[in-house]
Amino acid sequence: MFESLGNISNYLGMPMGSSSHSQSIDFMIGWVHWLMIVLFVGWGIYLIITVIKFNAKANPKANHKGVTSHISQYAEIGVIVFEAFLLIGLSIPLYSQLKTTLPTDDDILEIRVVAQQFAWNIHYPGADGQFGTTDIYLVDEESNRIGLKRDGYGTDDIVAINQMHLPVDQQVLIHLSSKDVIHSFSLPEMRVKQDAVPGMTIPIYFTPTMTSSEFMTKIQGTAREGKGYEIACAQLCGNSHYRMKGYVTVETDAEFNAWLEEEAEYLEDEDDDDW
Amino acid sequence: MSGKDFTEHILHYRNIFIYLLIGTALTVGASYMDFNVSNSIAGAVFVGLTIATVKGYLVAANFMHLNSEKKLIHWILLLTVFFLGLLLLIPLLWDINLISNY
Amino acid sequence: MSDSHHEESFWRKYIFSTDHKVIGIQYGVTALLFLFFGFSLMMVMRWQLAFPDTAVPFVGGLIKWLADLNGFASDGNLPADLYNAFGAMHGTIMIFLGVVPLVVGAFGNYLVPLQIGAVDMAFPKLNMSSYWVYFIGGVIMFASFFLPGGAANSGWTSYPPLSDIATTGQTYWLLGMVFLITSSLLGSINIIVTIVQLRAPGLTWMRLPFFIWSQFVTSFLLVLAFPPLEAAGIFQLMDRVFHTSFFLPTGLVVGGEILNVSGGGSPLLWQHLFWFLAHPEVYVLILPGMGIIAEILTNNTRKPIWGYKSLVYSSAFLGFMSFLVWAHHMFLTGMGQGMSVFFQTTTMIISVPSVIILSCFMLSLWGGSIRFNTPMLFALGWIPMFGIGGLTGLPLGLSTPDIHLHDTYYVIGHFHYVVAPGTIFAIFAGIYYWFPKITGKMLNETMGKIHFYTSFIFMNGIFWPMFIQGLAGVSRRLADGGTSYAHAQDVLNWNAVMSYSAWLLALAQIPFIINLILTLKKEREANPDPNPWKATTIEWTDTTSPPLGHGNFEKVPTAHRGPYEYSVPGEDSDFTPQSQN
Amino acid sequence: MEIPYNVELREDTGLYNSKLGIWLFLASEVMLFGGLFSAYILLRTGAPVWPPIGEHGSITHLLTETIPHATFNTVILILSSVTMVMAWMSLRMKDLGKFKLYLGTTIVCAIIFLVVKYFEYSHKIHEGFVPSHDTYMALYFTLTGLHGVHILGGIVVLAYFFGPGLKMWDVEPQRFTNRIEIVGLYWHFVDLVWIFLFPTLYLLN
Ligand code: HEA
Ligand code: HEA
Ligand code: CUA
Ligand SMILES: [Cu+2]
Repeated sequence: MFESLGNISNYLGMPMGSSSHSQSIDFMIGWVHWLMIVLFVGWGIYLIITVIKFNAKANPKANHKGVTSHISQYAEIGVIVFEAFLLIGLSIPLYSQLKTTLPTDDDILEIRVVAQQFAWNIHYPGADGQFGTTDIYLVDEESNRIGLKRDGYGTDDIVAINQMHLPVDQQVLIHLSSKDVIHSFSLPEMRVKQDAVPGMTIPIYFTPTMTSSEFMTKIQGTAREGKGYEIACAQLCGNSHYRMKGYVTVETDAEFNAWLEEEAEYLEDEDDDDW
Repeated sequence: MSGKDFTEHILHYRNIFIYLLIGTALTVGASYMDFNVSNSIAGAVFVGLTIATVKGYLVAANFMHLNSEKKLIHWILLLTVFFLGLLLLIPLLWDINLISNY
Repeated sequence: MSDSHHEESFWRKYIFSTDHKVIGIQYGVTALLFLFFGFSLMMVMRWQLAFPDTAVPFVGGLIKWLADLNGFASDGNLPADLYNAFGAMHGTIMIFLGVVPLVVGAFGNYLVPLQIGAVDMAFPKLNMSSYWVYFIGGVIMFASFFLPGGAANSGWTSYPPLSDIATTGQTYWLLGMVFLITSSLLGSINIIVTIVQLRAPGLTWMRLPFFIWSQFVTSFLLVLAFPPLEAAGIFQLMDRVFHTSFFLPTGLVVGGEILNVSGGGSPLLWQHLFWFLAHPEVYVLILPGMGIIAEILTNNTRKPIWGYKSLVYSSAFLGFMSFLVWAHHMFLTGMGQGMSVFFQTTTMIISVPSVIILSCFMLSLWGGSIRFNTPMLFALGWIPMFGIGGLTGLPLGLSTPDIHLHDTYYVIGHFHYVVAPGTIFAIFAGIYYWFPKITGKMLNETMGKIHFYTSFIFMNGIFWPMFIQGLAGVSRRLADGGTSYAHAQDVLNWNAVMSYSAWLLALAQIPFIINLILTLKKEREANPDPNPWKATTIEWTDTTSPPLGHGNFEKVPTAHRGPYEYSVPGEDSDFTPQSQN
Repeated sequence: MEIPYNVELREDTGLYNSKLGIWLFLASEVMLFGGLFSAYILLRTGAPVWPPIGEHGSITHLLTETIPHATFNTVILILSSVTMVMAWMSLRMKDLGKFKLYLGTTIVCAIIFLVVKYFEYSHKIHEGFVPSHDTYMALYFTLTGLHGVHILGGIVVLAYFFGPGLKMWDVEPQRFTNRIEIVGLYWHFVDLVWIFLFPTLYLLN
């Protein structure tokens, strides 16, 4: 029952959910909209009736006293109770689960994302599983956008521009930061959004549950056919804010590892001439 | 008001002046002292601000004759001070409460 | 009073007047022009949103000229640089140069002394200077459009670091804001002192019209919430002019170059100081609107407002709480559990007084004898429109749904429902209602009704689809309306619908403007009825229409009863003026 | 047409208009400086060392040197507050001569304050400690600068009442006394702000 009531979220037009928590956010949105619909429709009907019933022709003499019943007070108490439920029952626990209870598993994919005008730099730790250090004095917009030190842990790190690959059904922890101004990392289908504030590193974690290819088949026939997951920027960050986007590929473990290897090889080739 | 009242007032203001001077001396003195709060100046800040608050109170209550001011003014200032507290405190608490402090 | 009257020069009478009525009209005309200007910016933007990168019809040449001047490339289309500038200035102009000066500067100035039976505002000279300071602020804002690099383009919220490194327009924006803030401060102090000190004999607190209460609370919000933004503005000016780093953390790399500043600042500091103002500010926009609506509702239902005391207490509580919710605009800046619990709880609490106010308004209708004249239609239209706007604030106020909805068109939809069909409708209602007071002439009803019905339809045509786009996840402030993003494709077709509605809304204003012009030109009757609506409050019953010059009243009125004594059983007429013995 | 309660007190509030007005203005000033202090707290707690070390090192040594100046300025400002309140008292005792003496002293104190400030500023700037040097310097210049602007504004108003504004005494003595009370309140507030600025900026580092 509980779940099926929240289900009006299916009719609200959110993009197809594709992370393990997208359902719970949708239900939450559905529940709030229930409250809104009930209030609006209820009061709306009242308004229409009143306006018809009490127009000056039908009711030439106004009643000085007006309403004496307490129904409105009950309605107000109802609103308060329902809001308390939304707040304490849903929003607060869900927020802590989604934003502030960081995963502690070992088996977790950690990525760094560094936003900049107007691109998303995705930093994978490479085979050793450790991120190399960065230094702003090494930043070079052509060859090293995040200023990565290519020694120690950093030797095998993979940095991709606007290309994020994620294995399906595995929790990912993203350390989000920004090089210049505030951006906002948004994956609408995964119900993920987080501001990237310069000077801060903010964690985001979620589990994608639908591979890109599965998603592509599901959206066939809709207006966005052929366009898969993207990282959108949700915070005004300059003139090209509207086209600051990255591409997300959610794939099976095997595919993901193959991609990582490919990138690692590419890195070695590059090493020979660049470094 | 009679002449006597005036002399009283004037004496009163002179006393406040002296208290304020003492307060100033204390603040300056305190800033050279070490309050032994393990390697931090929290103690000095506390002492310094407490003295400042006392001095501020002396000025507001006497020179600005707040202690005999009308109720309405007191209410307005109370409201202001409440919001002031929010403005000073919440950004601080917020900074402690960031999820990036993991 | 009238005997001591002497001829004043044109300048003293109309330009540097100290008469609150003249100042109110000055505010009103200036603010309406700015409102119109802000709307025009938006109509051009809506072209770009519906038909990205195509030349704007009619004004394409003008856009090209402006773009050349600012140093952007344009073939008569609206380039992204200019789109952002227009967007930021639309927000700023609508709020700080349009609505606030209208509801506080114009309505507040004109009506507060009249409704409380005062001869003028408490500080007439201050009143005059507050208008002129506002005017200077407006000129600075307007001038910034013609600078190289264009007007401010970091959104009306001007978040640093973006705004710190933006073009000169931002400096003008900040200077302009300092003037506008100062003006609001002077104006609101004046209003509070007037209400507290100059109430007519017998006009006790609980006999004040609700409009006065709304102005009173609003003015407190302005006095206490604006200064932190002034502080923030000064910091940002320092950052921009003296290259300090209040809002710039260490180690920024902009466009591949390390930013040459000391660092150590905090971008979130700005957001705190900004929203500490800007949330109370939104109630500054709506509270006077509620006051206007209350006056019109009671008058046209011919019965007292329902729950006067709850209204008063709710609005005072609303004002108080509005200082405690600001960070609900910052849920996604990395706040932890503690703060998120605090701010979503306060946000839910603050929705309760709004619910009470709206309920009181709707219950007031029951048992009334409702007249459907133009002001009443706007007031009735206002109720469900504000309802939609307020209700859609709820999912935003809970931090979890806000993860999906933050910075999407859902937010744009939410606040436009409260400010456009909300506040703007209240303003229209107020203009139709008090126009006969100001000029002694009634506006034409037929044109007024056309204005209402068309505006009502097209307002919804613009703003309803925003919820659809917002739920689909379309970000705001996108210069191409989402064309670049995959997830927006499903809902892109709505862009054109909204844009057509916006232009039709512009057409819908024509009857209004014509109505204003024609009525102003019309010859005034020799002795116009000073109380055409048969109202009870002092401004209608104790003075002529238009009211006397300096002094307002022949003799100081005395209040003997509450403000809304309509249809009192046993009385001959269906209204008993407040000052009737 | 006269605005009521300009001079006489309104019965239910016990206030005259500008008394309420100035307190509302001061309330807004409290919030203005509140915003500034809030920034100070946030930036200071966020900084690893305070005052931060910049291009020219840390300001600490210079600060120690300026403490005597700042202390002197504090005393001057407190003195000016006392003379201000005495000026008002003199008016209430109908002693115009004393009023002029006290008000004059207040103005002189204020000018001395600004002169000392000037030397303090130029010394720091000379050594390279300009506002952009680090966040402490930025706060220092913004906070004291804004306070200085308040002093300057105060001087202008006080000078007005010392000169042309004095005319009012002959026609409306009570109103003039009220006006002096009002500027006095403002002046004490400026003093009060300094009482907090002094330890936060100069001493507690
Ligand atoms: C007049 C202006 C105004 C008003 C009154 C409100 C009222 C409210 N606002 Fe809104 N808000 C804005 C203007 C306003 N807002 C603006 C301008 C922004 C965006 C700023 C920006 O980012 O640029 C914003 C953004 C905004 C956000 C940030 C969203 C985000 O960026 O992610 C939030 C979040 O909590 C919020 C919440 C609320 C709430 C809970 C209310 C509550 O007070 C509402 C309470 C009202 C009700 C609950 C309605 C009661 C209804 C009924 C009783 C039923 C009626 C039915 C019928 C009549 C049929 N608002
Ligand atoms: C009070 C505030 C206010 C008002 C009234 C409006 C009114 C309107 N707004 Fe605006 N808007 C904002 C405040 C406001 N807006 C803010 C703060 C933003 C965010 C900016 C940002 O992102 O930084 C925004 C952003 C915003 C956007 C999003 C832009 C983006 O994110 O890229 C859009 C998009 O369609 C929009 C549209 C409109 C429209 C169509 C109206 C229409 O409803 C306009 C209706 C207006 C009228 C009907 C006025 C008519 C007046 C007259 C006819 C006067 C007559 C004159 C004389 C007689 C002299 N607004
Ligand atoms: Cu990056 Cu918007
Ligand atoms: Cu808000």
